[in-house]
Amino acid sequence: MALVRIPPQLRKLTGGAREITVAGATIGEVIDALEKEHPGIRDRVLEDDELRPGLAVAVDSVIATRGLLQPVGEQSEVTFVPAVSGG
Amino acid sequence: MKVHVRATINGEPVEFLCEPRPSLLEALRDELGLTGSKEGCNNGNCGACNVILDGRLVNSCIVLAPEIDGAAVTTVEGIAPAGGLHTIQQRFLEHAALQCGVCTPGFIVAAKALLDEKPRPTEADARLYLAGNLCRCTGYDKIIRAVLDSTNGNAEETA
Amino acid sequence: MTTTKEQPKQYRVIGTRPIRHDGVDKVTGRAIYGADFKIAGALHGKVVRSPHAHARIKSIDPSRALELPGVKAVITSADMPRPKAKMVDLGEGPMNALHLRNNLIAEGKALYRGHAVAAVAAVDAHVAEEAARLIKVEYEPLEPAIDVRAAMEPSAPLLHDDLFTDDLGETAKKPSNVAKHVCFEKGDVEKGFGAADRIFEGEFNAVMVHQGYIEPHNATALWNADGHLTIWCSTQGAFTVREQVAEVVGLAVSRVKVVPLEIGGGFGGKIPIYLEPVAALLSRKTGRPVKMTMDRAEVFEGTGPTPGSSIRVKIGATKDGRFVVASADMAYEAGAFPGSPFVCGMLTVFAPYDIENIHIDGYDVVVNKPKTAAYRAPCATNAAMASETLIDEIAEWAGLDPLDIRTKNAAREGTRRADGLVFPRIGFEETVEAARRSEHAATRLEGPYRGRGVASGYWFNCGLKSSVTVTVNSDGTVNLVEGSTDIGGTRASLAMQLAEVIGVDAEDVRPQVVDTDSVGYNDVTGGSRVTFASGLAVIEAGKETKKKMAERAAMLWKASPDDVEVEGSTYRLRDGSKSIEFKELAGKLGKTGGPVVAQGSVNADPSVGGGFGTHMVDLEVDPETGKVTILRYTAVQDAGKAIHPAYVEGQIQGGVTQGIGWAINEEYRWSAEGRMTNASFLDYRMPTSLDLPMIDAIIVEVPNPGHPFGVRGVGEVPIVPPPAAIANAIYRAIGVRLRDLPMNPARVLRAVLTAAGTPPEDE
Amino acid sequence: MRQIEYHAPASLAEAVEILAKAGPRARPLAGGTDLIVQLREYRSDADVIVDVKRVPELTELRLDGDGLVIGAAVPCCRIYEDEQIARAYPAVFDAASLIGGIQIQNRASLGGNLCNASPAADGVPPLIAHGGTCRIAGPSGEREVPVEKFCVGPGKTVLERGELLVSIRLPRSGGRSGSRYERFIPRNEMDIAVAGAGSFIELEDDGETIRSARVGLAAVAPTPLALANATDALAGRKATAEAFAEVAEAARKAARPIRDMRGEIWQRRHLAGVLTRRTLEVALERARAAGNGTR
Repeated sequence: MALVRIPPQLRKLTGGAREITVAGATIGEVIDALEKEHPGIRDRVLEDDELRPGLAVAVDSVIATRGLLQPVGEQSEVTFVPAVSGG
Repeated sequence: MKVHVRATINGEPVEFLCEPRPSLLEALRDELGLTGSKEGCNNGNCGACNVILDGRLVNSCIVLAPEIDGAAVTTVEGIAPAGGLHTIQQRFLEHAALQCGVCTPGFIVAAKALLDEKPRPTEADARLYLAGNLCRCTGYDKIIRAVLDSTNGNAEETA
Repeated sequence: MTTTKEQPKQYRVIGTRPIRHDGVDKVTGRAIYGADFKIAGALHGKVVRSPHAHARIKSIDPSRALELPGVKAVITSADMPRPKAKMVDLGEGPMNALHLRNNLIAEGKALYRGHAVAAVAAVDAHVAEEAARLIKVEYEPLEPAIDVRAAMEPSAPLLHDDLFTDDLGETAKKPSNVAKHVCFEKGDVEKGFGAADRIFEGEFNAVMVHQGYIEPHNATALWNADGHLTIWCSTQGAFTVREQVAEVVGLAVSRVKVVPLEIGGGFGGKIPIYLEPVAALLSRKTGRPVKMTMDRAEVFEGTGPTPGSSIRVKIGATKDGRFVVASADMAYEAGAFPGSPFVCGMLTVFAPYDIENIHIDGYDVVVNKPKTAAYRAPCATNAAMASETLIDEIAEWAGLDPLDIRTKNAAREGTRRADGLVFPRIGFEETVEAARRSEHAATRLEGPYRGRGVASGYWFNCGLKSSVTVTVNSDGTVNLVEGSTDIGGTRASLAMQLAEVIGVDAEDVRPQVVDTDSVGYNDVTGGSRVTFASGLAVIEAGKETKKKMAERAAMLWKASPDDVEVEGSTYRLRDGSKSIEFKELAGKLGKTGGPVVAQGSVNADPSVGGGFGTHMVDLEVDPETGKVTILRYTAVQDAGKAIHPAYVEGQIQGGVTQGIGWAINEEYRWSAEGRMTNASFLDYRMPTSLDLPMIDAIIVEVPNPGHPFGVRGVGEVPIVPPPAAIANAIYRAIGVRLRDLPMNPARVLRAVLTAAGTPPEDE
Repeated sequence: MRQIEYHAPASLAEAVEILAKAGPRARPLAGGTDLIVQLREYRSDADVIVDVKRVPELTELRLDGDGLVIGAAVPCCRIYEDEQIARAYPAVFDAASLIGGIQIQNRASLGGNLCNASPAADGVPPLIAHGGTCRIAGPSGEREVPVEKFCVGPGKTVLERGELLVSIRLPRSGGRSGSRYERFIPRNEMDIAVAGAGSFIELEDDGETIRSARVGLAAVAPTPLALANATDALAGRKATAEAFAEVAEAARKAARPIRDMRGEIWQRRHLAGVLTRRTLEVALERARAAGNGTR
């Protein structure tokens, strides 16, 4: 089961929960699982079946470069973060 | 009406016709194909277009092309001896005194003018003389070191 | 000076200081930069720009311009295809495709002074310029939104009536100038503030500043009769130009070739496109190549400076100087269209410290100013000015040395950041320690109106995508074909990594930056990523080269490739019976199956290689004029592993200098109508050689676990600490804490006079 | 830049003839460091450009028993490279060596600085402090105007149609006299003065009493400003800190600055006082050194 850290702006959907444990072998599956438990989350983080532009996701503090296909481990921690680049 | 300009550029006699309005910088780059002199500001505030005009360092962007009739001009393309590099150029490379390199021609020409006037400048001399040349990449540290090293003495002695 | 933390590996090439491969061309004036490019039959283009910060465009009449002899075409937004208003990521972060297009040529409204409204092509630059002045544009001026906080108010003039605040996928019901809100939360700030012995807080304002690269933007475009478009320009990212131009002119990317010429500085400002599509459309209309260059005023008014900001920070500490809680409310100017790098400010503001409870709100706010762009650790300098000066106050209150309080609170491997990620091995403490041991710290600063300041800074550094190709020449040298445009010596830093991997000298590698048809995709030269991420691609290609060369050696010896071992440049059979050098082997490729070509491509993990710096500055204030003179500057930085230490030092010195300029003189000065009043290198005061001392760069090497040589990006960190370090030093010199940037002579003088009880009377 | 005509006359008469014929369309070109930029930015309507650098009277630099004559087109570098001029007219030397950078000083002239009539011109306060006079040639002959009367507003001078500034004459300066020009700029080079002051002091033979003094200010009024009462305030008095403070206060009061992108009103007023005091102090030192023969 992966531990998902819920961004403050989505906590209304999780009844205030900051961390939620769900099953899923990829980011895509984790989001599907989240959606099942807390309907509405999916639309907030995805657009056209991809991560929303400007949003990234990290698995165990490593930014996923494979989007929804990124593998998630049994004990992984999943964090939604803004996508950034520099100058 | 076009103006007939005769000048010596990098030791070679040159003749060209131009409108009165282009700057020396435009004439060098567009008429003569010498694109080593760069436009950074086009109003005399960055030094990227520096050339030596009759022995004096000037911003070629604020000289009208017709003004050089009868004059001698040295551009960055005229600094190196045949088949090699001028010490200043060599020292810029050794000291990593350039990053993007677009200000470099202006600095090379200005440094040449400085050393022509003062063969062993101090750090203060060099900083003052080169204050009309903006560099946005290096913070000037390595440029100043390269110029001081170009005196063939070491910077500690001359500073 | 290099301080190495862990036992260094022995390298042949890495850590040496060879002469850069493109050096001779650049010191002799032969290197071809964008504006130096020539093509037969070229016309010259010129942009017509809005004189108003906010105005409805009522009509555009080009007739008088078209009558001028030598004028060939005029375009307006009507000539530019109109994409759907949809978020796209074209290599510069997500943006609305329609906004991207409308920033190139205004449609309906001009949203900042300098906003392009039309463009003309003519036989030469002078005629084009005259023609541009003859294009008659009728405007209806509107009230502009200039101040970032005021622009957030519901009563502010709206730039876009279809802009609704995005809050992680939730869209506001009413339009506003706040394009986006992002929030980070860690721990419980309410509890944290309750536990603090004292809370320090302040509001810090910074005005817009420009990257100030010396080379103005330029582009030459040829829209060929066969429907292929070629663009020659100087850019930080040829592929980004390709993707963006293709989007706005409505071509497939395969129809667009971008040829990157030498680039005269960028610092983030040469990532966006400006002239490229305009030149392309003028070329399509005239059937001839069109060259365009900006003048310096256009660069200031019509490109992407970096955001000004209003930042409110609170830090709670315990008596022993431990930070227990921090919060920040950070509003950044996006400029005329959404998409400032404001999140970078949020990611960096408290990053050097291990603080249990953090809450950060960030806002991307549109105002009637040029659409902002990245500038060297964008938004992080504004943020550090706030946090690092408050920390200085805490140190003073707690009776701690500014370096000691940083060590005491330092983030380390395992510290959770505000955004929720956990730091891997980082080198922050090591930079503080090196600063403590520096000659600078060991020297006392004496004299009236003098002060020493310390500040630290963080930049996360990017990864992203890179591709390279390596070919082996028969003389034993190798060509390195890359797509990362070289702004500051990355040909050398990449060639050196390849040389290290395959065991040749740096000079035996010939690096070249090629066009978008000639190498795999590369993201921009930005985010301090090239030496790191393109370096990873180079290492991969180098390993592939070795593997293929080993196969060739095996073929020569009729052995199995598994029996060949490689050490440096020597290929030998494991039993020691045969060996051959790389150079000799390279001469035998024709007889062993033909050329050896290897490739490397990565989408590099960006989360591991963050960089930290700690700076120390001594300065003197003239109490009668408010002028600040920098007496001494030392910058320590963790470079992970310095591939070419001279260019690492150069990055540090250059970043520090930009930070010094930002701290004391650089600013966009705005008139009440939203006009920049100092759009020249005369009045936008970047430091000259006479304004600076030598800058001591101390490189600390705490290897990046995500790179075989340990490389961390170095380009951006050094601009982060200077304004805060200088503010802290000014406090020690005059006893007043300044919170707004720049700390120009008028501001410092006002502070001195006010502290003396004789505040200036405004007239 | 719009299309222009370019003329390079070799005599003063020829230059005046061209200027007179073209009238307001004409502008003389010396170093071009202001004019060419103005033309390029369409800030000048001129399209007849008269390069005066081949006119002997405008390129003359002569120091003799009567004083100093600075041809209007003499570049700053020629002034500061002359050690005798540096000794006798140190404020002029100061200004010539701080206008722009080296590249600018190699082209820009004090005459051009004066004709450009910028309130912030660094070259003008020293000429005022040294009591300079302008020699003007025109279609109806020549005339002279004191330097402090030459500029009449931002960008405006007393020059009439066809007239040309030929040279600036400074009276003999020597004995126990000294002068100084200082300006305040945020950088250390390549800036326009936020405020500037040029001071001249001549001492009596006792080396203590001021025989005469003059102060000129830059960037604190629509034109370079002669601080008229400086001479009155100081003449006959001992050169003391109090006396200088009074003049500095007079400078603050005389200042009528504006706020622009280079400075605030209060800041310029404050600086006028500071710079007046500072330049008087250095001028005094120099006057004493000159009297002792140590300069």
